[in-house]
Amino acid sequence: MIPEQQTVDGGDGPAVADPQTRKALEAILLVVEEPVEANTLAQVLEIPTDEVVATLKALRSEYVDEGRGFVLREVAGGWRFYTDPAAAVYVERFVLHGRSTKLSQAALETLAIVAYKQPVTRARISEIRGVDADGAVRSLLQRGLIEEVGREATPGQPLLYGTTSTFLERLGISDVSELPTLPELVPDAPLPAEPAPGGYKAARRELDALGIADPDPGEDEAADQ
Amino acid sequence: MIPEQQTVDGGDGPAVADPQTRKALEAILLVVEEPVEANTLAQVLEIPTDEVVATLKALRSEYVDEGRGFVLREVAGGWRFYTDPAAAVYVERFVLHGRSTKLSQAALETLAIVAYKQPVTRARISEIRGVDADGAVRSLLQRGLIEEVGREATPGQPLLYGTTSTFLERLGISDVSELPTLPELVPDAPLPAEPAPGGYKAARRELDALGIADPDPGEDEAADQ
Amino acid sequence: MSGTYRVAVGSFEGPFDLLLHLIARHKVDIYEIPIAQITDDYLAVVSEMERIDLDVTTEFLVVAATLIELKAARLLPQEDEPDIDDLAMEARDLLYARLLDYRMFKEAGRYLGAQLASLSGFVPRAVGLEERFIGVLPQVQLGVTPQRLAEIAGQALAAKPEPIVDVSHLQPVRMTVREAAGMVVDELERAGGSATFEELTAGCRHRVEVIVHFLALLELYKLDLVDLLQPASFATLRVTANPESSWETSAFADMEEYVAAPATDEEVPS
Repeated sequence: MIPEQQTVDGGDGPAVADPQTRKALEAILLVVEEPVEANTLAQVLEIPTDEVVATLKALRSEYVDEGRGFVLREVAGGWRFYTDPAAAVYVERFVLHGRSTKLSQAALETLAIVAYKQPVTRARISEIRGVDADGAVRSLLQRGLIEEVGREATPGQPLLYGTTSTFLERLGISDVSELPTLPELVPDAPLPAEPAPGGYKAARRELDALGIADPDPGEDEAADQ
Repeated sequence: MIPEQQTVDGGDGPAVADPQTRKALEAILLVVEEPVEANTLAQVLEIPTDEVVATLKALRSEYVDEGRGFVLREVAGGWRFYTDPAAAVYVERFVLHGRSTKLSQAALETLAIVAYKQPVTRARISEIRGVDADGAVRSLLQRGLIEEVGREATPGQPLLYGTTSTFLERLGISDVSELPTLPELVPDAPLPAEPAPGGYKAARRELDALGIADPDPGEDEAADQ
Repeated sequence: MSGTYRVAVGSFEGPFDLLLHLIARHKVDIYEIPIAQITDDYLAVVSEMERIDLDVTTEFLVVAATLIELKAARLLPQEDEPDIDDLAMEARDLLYARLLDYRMFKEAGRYLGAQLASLSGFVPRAVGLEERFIGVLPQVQLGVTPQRLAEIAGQALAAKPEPIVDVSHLQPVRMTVREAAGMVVDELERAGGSATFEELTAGCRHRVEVIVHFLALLELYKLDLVDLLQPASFATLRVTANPESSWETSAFADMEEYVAAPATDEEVPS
């Protein structure tokens, strides 16, 4: 069984797929999360859609012929990589391997933000958390605790996320309106006013006592004697 | 260019990779979101780790030989699919996260300090750089290159920062110990002559004793982590 | 001062970055900083920064102070003044030490940047599970009550935008000239109107504090609030409150707001 890599099967479109086109298509399809239309790919590669489709079809049969663990599929008008169903049993085993039934701290925090800020974008969640939230969002999506609820009407139209009915169920409430109000936020303490003359030493002593003005806590004893 | 599908190249490990193993590994690697250890894969597939590693290596060279748009890399202690850099110009169009936006000099210096001095406090970073490091630290946290790893056992309990596995992944290494040592990085550093007058050495020794100075530039930096 | 060339202001990551740049311009080894020239160049750049209202951080000024100290020590008659000499030497050594450290990490940062750039073409696949496997996942336990979830949300939303007040990074001594002036006035009043500089700075734990006190004295002198008396070079400096002056705080408001943060944790040499 020798794959006919050099010839495009299907017979429609150009006879030979350009190696650069193949490479570009495989690379793009590796990173996309949603199926991509052949049209879109054609625009990015600046080649005719025909050629894109022909190359994708060629790749599709190549993977089958070579017995790869992934397949290329055309769904919902777009193309995407999927795992080969023949390997599903291994993938399932892997997915279950060491998988905790508890949410990670990051996921829990992200869930709390989505619950109280929904609908909310991934970028906004990252901003609030101060760390990249992609992993946590993906994991919550997979657990069915949050879902896509639309797109924001801003450039790029980022996806908006909200909580699901599964989330309500697990939390034991029937509507998000039943979520407790957010605890009183601790306001940032205002900076102390500049002390008047006469009060400087006292202020310094206070700061010292708080350990704020101490340059190296490790030197405390030595410096204070 | 006919792929030698039936033979494992690379030559190390079992001579022929089991087609099922190949398929299973490719399928599993398609769903992972971080590098997976060969060990884990071996447990899931219930085969020896050797065999997993040999098959992965075979797949890795196969993809290269076939001019695929994806590559298999062993980084941060595990294996994962990546796009071939040759297709980067197209891939960038589909990857949102400003991965391509370069880190500022401030962020890079801060990253270097965290990488070589971890775990390290923000105050210590500021001290070495001579400027406030808050912005740089925030940006690195946001990009997932560094993370909080604990608190220093000193008054005020400042947060300690360290590098993440994402950092290792992006640098293509498996461990921070693989980073070149600091002295190796200093350009044409003729080992400096004894600094002229003054008690430079003595001062350094004093500082070292206080634990606030770096080891002498002539020493191996990575060693004291 | 630095008439021969101009340095692009604002393109420096910090005082050490600037210092390294200046040293490179003079084509000298890091160990042979021509203090006088470098100091002038450095001050020229820093003053330019101030003029274009860049956020000149305290460290720039601290390094400037150290450089001035070094330059001053060179210009002073080389008499038997071991104190001054030692002080200058120590300052110089600390400056070198910090420069060397900084240079190493700057290089390391450059290396990391190059590595990251050369590997940026490897984009990892990070696509979630296919629909079919999601059903396989075990039911996840939230493990929290609604109340606890609210608390977590509250914390997450409250902590930003400024991260938790991390006392650690406030640790450098921060003392403004105005503050120091206030302390000098306090001390003078307590001492009955006259005191030596040593007495005024007895409470200072860091050299930078002493420097700030000195700057404060100059400001007070300029405002005609104190008289300074020093019978000879290196003799004791006596500070006397001007009896005709009233201690109006408003006068202090005009003082320039230098904020001192010590470059290192060195203690005042006794």
